[in-house]
Amino acid sequence: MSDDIEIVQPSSDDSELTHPREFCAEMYRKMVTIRRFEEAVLEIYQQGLMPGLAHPYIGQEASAVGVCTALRDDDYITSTHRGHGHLIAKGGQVDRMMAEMMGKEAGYNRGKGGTMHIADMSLGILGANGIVGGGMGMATGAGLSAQMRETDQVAVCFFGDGAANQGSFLEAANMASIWSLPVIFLCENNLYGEYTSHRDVTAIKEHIAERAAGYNMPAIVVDGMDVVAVYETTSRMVENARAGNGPCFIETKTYRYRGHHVGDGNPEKTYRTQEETDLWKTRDPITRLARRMVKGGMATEEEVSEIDQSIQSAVEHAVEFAKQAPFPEKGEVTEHVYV
Amino acid sequence: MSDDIEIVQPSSDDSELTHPREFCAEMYRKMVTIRRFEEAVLEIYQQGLMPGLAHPYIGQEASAVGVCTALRDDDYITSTHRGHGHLIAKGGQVDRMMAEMMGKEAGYNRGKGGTMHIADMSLGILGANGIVGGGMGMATGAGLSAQMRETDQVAVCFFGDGAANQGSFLEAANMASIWSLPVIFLCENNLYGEYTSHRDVTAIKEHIAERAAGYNMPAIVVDGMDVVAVYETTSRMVENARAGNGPCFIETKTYRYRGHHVGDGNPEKTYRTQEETDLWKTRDPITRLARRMVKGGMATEEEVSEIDQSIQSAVEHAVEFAKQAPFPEKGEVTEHVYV
Amino acid sequence: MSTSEREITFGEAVREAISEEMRRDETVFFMGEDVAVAGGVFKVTAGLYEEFGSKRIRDTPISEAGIMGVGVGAALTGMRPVVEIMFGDFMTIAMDQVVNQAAKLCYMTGGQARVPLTIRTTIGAGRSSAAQHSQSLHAWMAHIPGVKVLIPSTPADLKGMLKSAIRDDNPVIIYEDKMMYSLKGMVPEGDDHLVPIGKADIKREGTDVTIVATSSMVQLALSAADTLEQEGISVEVVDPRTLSPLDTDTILQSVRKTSRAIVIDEGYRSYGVTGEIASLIADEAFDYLDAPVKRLGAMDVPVPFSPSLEPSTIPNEAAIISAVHSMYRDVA
Amino acid sequence: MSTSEREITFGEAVREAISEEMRRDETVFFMGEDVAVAGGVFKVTAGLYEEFGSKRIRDTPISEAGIMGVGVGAALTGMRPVVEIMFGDFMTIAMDQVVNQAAKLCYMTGGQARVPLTIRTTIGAGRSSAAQHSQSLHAWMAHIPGVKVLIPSTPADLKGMLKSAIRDDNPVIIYEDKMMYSLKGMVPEGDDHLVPIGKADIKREGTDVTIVATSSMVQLALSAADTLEQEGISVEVVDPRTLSPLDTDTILQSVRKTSRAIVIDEGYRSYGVTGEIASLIADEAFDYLDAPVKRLGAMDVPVPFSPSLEPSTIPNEAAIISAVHSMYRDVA
Ligand SMILES: Cc1ncc(C[n+]2csc(CCOP(=O)(O)OP(=O)(O)O)c2C)c(N)n1
Ligand SMILES: Cc1ncc(C[n+]2csc(CCOP(=O)(O)OP(=O)(O)O)c2C)c(N)n1
Ligand SMILES: [Mg+2]
Ligand SMILES: [Mg+2]
Repeated sequence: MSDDIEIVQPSSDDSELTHPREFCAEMYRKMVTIRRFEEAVLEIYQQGLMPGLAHPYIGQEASAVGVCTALRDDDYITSTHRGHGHLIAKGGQVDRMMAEMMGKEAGYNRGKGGTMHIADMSLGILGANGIVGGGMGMATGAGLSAQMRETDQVAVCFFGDGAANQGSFLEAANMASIWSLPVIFLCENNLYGEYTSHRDVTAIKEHIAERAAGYNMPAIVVDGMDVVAVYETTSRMVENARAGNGPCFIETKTYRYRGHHVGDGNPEKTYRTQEETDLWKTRDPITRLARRMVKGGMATEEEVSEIDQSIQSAVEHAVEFAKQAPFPEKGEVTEHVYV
Repeated sequence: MSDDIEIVQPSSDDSELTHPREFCAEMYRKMVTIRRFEEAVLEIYQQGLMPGLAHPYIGQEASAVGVCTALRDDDYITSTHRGHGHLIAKGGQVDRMMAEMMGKEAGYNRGKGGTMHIADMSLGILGANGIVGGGMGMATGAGLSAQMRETDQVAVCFFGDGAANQGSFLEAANMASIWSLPVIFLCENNLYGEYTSHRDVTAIKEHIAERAAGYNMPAIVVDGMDVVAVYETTSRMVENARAGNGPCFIETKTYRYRGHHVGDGNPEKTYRTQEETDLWKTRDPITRLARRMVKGGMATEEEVSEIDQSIQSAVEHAVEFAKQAPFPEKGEVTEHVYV
Repeated sequence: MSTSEREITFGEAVREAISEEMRRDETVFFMGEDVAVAGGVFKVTAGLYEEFGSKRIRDTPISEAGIMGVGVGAALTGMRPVVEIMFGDFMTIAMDQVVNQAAKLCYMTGGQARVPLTIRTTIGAGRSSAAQHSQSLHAWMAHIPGVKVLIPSTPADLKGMLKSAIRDDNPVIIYEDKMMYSLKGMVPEGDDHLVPIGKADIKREGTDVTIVATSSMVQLALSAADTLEQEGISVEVVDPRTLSPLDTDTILQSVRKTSRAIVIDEGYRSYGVTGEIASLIADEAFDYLDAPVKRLGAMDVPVPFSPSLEPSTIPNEAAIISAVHSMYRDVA
Repeated sequence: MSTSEREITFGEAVREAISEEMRRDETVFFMGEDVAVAGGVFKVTAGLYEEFGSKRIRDTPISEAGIMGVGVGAALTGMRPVVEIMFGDFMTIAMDQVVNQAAKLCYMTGGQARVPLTIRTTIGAGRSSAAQHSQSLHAWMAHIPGVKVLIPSTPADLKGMLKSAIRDDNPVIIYEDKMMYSLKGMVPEGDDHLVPIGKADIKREGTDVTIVATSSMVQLALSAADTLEQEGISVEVVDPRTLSPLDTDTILQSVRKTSRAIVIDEGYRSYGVTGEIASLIADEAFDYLDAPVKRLGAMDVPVPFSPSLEPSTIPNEAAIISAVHSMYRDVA
């Protein structure tokens, strides 16, 4: 089966960055923003400032950023319950996101959606989604819409290894393929769906990407901890889709450092091992990109930590903004049921 | 993709039948029974004796008979809206089937189910099904049940090319594979789902069987107009499943000579061509088996036509039986909602 | 608005509504299983493919959940999809996309998302199609905030409401009784015939009893009314037309006038449409009622195949008449 | 029957019921997403995996429709599966297998097929889980003949009813309010504690007003009753416990005694549980009623995330008390 899959060779951490300095810096900034944002989310959860639960994306930053850097503002994404990374990578503002997480009116969704439903229609972010596999058809529909309106927009459908077992994938992949729609099925394989290893519940030989072949579309596996590789792979497939050549499947191999949600404190005590987590952390996408930028003379250590600083304070500001922001008025509860 | 698929080489019509005479005769009888039964169904429909619609299996007989001949009485099948062939092949009695089609109390389901819901639990016939793709999970559950009860029963899930586009296939195939269940996914590719060519709505390179590879299970394509080939292929996979080696996918290439349902009178005027139908009829499974039996000296032309005669009269008797049978009592309408 | 009328069938009303709206707005398109070349299994969309081609009249795979999702995605991004789910029974497969996505997106996004999606599907027993092809499951959707639920009873209402649905910026589901596709009725000429969503219609005026009836039950109620008139009982027939949002005023006004009410719907009797409307009346017209509000719905059994059983599971004229009679006995 | 009692939580009642039935009958098994090693996302099945192993306590892929289908198939062929659907909102994905298959198979096959399938799922808002993780959609299932619908409100009822469900030869769905998992209550000792399906329970006796309440609303009703008692209003709280088949006698008897009724359920108010029960009362206890039957349900909006909005969408004690007061005003 694996014959039909393209396995992107991992780029060596010593290899030179061939993209412009500012371009790399921007990817770096986005990844760090995600990391800091998620750390802040964990903090406000601990402090009891965030109602409900949220699913941290820490560790997977290269996947969202590599993919979304290959997209235009008017391209679409559908996201998941673990959506903060996708949203920030696609241009989402951390202050409005943070306000949403706290249920405030200044939030993207006026506090009515919370972490699992953040959307920004103006940025093509069709929404995070609380239903695993719920975005498959929607992304395909966005692709159909682009094709019918004769734009060259592309739709990326983010989903996890767990979601690959929802029937909605088959149906969406099939339609995207027969109609040659500009849809990229972007499977973030972080090895677990909640507390269950994907190996125990996913019938594959080696890669989830093997399933794409059954829908006559190209399938690629790429190191999801390498933002440059993810960007280059996605770029290539986005071009392909824009040119009218139809959908594809990309599997990013990645890992979430934290638990399934903010309340899943110590996965290493239950469903996974400390060795595994430690190993994946050695491939940290942020550290790797920083190292390559410094090595390649694109930035000094100081410049990198300046970026880190400025993002840290932007996120702090977002938290402050969200804390200060008012809750929606009680009367709003009956608004927006209909347009 | 097709590398992963086993394409069973068609047996030549001149090759000798290696199975015992009575065995071949029984397959022949079953196929002819299906054909005559379906012709009778068309007739009673014309005569206004059958309420509703039914989906004739004529042309596809080798698929049902080849498969079910490889099964034991205690094995399970889930069937479809086009289920008469499967039921007869698995041992269903034509008189009780016919009575059911007319809504009579002597029917398999006491007249409460009709053509699309005929079942015989004592023969492992878990039911025809009006929901396309509705039997996928059920067959998988029957396989799980067999495994848990530690019997060596096998479950065959019949479905069409159209049903292969329902997400339920993905979910069932995945579960059957991870749990190594004794389930055979038997896709009868008769080229059309209702009035739509499978080519227009099914993203595959060449075979629907390509989809099986994504679930790490063997996939085989076999001539569905050749009952011997279907039997041998299924037998092999049934052995495999009984031995605990898990599920497989078999695609039988077949054709329905008639319209989608009894009221779809002339498909050749609308969604398919006369040439195509004519071509497939040259591969008629009944004629082919008869020819091979006669050629191989297993039966004389006379013996064959004696079989035909006896079946003809059995079916006539079934129609008569059904006509005479009483309708269920009005009071029965509220029975069987619960056990 | 044109005033002259033409007679068309319920099925033709579907075709006219879709084709007029497609001519008017190029973002409208129609998809479903076998809807294009074949014109749909009930043939009501025959001819659309010839006029609009395979891009805008789109045959889909058999993937109810998937095509509903595609509809939601297309609606979110500038199109106005009309999605057909052949039998209402198959809505069971597509519920997540309608209920958890389409119906909630506007609200969950604080008003950002628009989902101008129209869903057409069928209800109605009576064809010996058995339990999986005969259900009338519209009560489920009426239970869900965020989706408008239409249930027209005449060609004119169907045409005008389907056109309104397509123009609406919200998800709208319209239930067509498959037994009525050949029902004929007068429809105003011209392509500007719209029937507002959320407005009930008094299908017959009367003074003694109000029958609130939906879809094909309206026809039954009208003929029961004819019969009862001969006995001297004057029946008012109110057709809500829209279940959600429900025009409670028109219903209550009628009952306050007549003091008696029966609610009839072809969905299962329990936990369905009749319970909602009957309890509304019993509450808000409490002081006006001379008799308890009666309810008629489908018998709470899976729809049986046999023609000796099926008819008894659906409300009929005799049942309506005897329900009316009982209201007089009850208080006598 | 043992008479001594122990205090356990609602969540522990689930675990005890499943483990006792699994010990008793080896054809019982339990499956769902993350139910085994992880013990379920609400941790209520923790420990089952350790006792029964991975064959009988089975982690499934994220495939709600598929696992429901597997449940139906296993039930048809000699097993007694208990299937967990983590959030009731995800039932939207599995509706076909429950509604078109499980609920209808016995009937459609003329009594041949048995589907001893138990489905456990959750309802209840109040955790800031937003619109896709907070719905109480049990009215949908109560609308469908062929499936029994349980909605217990105490640990003892949950345990006894879940055990009855597992032993029942029909498909049964049991709705657990996720907000109640840590609620404590006394449960009879021993593994023979069964609560019959189809039998309502009077949770508090009273003479002036009947409150029919389900699931977590029972707790609210009981505390409203305490408050009202101080005003001199004696409230009877009737818990139907089973929605389908509904114990109409117990409900009607109570209302005939008190002459006033309020129905409370956490499902959406429109076209749901309260409409059914209120219209039943308004019809069959018509001559006994001193005031219209009032209904309280979830506000007809998708459940909002913000803690400033969500609580107002669910019935609360104040709303119950003011509904009771209004019944006295109405007739005054
Ligand atoms: C339809 C549905 N089923 C189950 C869940 C509960 N759930 C939330 S996240 C999750 C695991 C998803 O795994 P995966 O797709 O791999 O994404 P990841 O969490 O790893 O990012 C599950 C089962 C859900 N939200 N929706
Ligand atoms: C869920 C569902 N969707 C649609 C239908 C309507 N329908 C009945 S048969 C059929 C075509 C099925 O095609 P296929 O699976 O190839 O089987 P075939 O009829 O060719 O035997 C369709 C769409 C249905 N019965 N169930
Ligand atoms: Mg994962
Ligand atoms: Mg076919």
